[in-house]
Amino acid sequence: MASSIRVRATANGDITEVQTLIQHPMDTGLVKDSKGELIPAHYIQELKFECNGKDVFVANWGTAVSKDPYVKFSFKGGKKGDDLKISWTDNKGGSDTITAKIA
Amino acid sequence: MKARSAVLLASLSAALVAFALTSPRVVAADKVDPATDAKAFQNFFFQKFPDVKHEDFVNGPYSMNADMKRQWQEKEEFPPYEFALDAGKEMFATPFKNGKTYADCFPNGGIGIRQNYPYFDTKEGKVVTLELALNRCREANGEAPYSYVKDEMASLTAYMAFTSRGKLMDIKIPDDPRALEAFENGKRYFYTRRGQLNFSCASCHVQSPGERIRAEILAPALGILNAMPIYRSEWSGMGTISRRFVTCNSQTRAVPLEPQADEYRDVEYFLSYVANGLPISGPGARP
Amino acid sequence: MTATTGSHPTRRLILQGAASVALLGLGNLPFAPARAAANDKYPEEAFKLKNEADAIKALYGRTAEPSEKVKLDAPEIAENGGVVPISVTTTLDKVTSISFLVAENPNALAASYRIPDGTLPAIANRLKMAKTSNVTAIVEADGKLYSATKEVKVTVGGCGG
Amino acid sequence: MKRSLNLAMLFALSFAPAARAASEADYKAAYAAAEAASKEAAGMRNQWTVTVTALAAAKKAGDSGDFDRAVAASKEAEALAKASIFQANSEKEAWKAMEIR
Repeated sequence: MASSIRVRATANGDITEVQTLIQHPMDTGLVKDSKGELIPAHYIQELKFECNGKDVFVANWGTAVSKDPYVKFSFKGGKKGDDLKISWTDNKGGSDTITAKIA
Repeated sequence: MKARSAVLLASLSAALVAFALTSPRVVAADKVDPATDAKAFQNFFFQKFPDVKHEDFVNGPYSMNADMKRQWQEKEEFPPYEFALDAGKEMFATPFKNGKTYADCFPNGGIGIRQNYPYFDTKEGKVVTLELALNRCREANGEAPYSYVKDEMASLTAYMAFTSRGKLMDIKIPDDPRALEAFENGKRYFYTRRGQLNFSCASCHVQSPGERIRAEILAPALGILNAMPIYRSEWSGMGTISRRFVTCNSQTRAVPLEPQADEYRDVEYFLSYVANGLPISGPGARP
Repeated sequence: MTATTGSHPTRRLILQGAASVALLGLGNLPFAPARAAANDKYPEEAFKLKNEADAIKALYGRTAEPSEKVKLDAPEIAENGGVVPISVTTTLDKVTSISFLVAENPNALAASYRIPDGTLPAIANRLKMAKTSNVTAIVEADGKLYSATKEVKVTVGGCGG
Repeated sequence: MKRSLNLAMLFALSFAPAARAASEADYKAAYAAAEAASKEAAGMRNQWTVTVTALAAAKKAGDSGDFDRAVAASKEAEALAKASIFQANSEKEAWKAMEIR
């Protein structure tokens, strides 16, 4: 199965811009399905970005983050070809991780 | 009860006749002339929205409202249909059990051809849409057809649309009376009021594009299918042309026809033909 | 989740102790710097709180003051409550944390980000909004809290079924 | 918009309050009439969703023996079906008025 994480990391000069889109339902636990039962909460709680062995960004998410969540940020200290490790864990213990190259 | 409704119907039809007489264009030229219709259709929108660039019409509501356009451009940086696109690309390349793939069913291997769909099949004497052709390809290769309103069909059409992005819509109407009839039938469907709300497609997409229907901005009818299939935030999922037609019907409280019914195929033929010359921008993201 | 609490029982107890002290409203006591930066553990409590002010207090232990230096970008009318593009940038320096709150949501705190040094204080994300509400961005810079707020209108679309 | 006002007036006027308690026979007759009209509307491929729900409500009420409500719902379904038939017929020509030329 292709990874649930799509990432675009582009470095220009010392600043690397990172965009990520993650395939995840991000269910709030407040929505009913067609049969009228509550769909249990199922959402990513923590999303971590590491580059050159250092955390460059940590996201703590609640149930108000959109389905197939997206986040964009930039950081200094990365350069073309560096590895960017991205990993997330959700409230059901699910997780995924990939390592992308900075373009 | 009987007498009262008879009187009522009589008064109503009288009002209707009066209305028909007063409307200026009561005499309809019976000869079907798609080229003139398309020119008139496009000019209507170009004049109604002079400062909207012609190719922008394919961006639907975002061509009508700056605040919405900004939200759209932010989404387009990393669009929500990205997953459907990747899935579609993978499915397109995955061979059927008999070893063939979709590429064997389509001209040019199915790449960059979306702008020629739907086309009129002179053998069958009917309009064939991209979604129909995909399912026929599956059935011809011993595979079960996909639902017209679910994700698999949306992913496939998303990928095929993506390979045609920027190409201009190029729908042909052969010199065949049945093709002209299909075009006319599509046009009739487009302008016919239906459902308890008594709306036609034109009530919203011709009379009031750019205006709001509750939170949503109405898209202009010109180029409205160029961005298909679309990821709709409202559905938080992909929508094929079939799904859009079916949901639009039920919103006006009309019972939808079965997906890929003749009327739907014809109205898609009409809407695509009058958008000839405008770029394909699918897959699209919409509210 | 459970694995981490198992291995650091003492740390968890301290946190619970600190949290309960905060909730007792002894806010005016200068808090130990340990609470200054949003710690690296998932702020479970803050995400459970309904009210915005409580969530900010639970997360940072103090209140924020509005500042021109925090630029919050959010639509006037959300095209759809499920996908509202919201972003923030700031000219403040030594930023250590940024959070987004939607006052009228069932739980006010939507997202909270830790900004290690070297990371620019600018974030774009897409949030869900239950209904028309004030959206607030909180920036923690050099131990102090700054905020910016904007109202975003949200309604249902379509012409009804 | 004037046209849809006429239509709304038509279907609003056609509710007939049942005077005495309806019997099963009344329900059967009313339901049959409603069903026929609904089939005709469907045959013209111009059925309304509200007709279908009213018909279902009539059947449910009828099955549970509440014939008053069943007859009222059948009447409503019939009126809605008739309105959709009228709409389909009038639109055969009326659509041209809105056509862009």
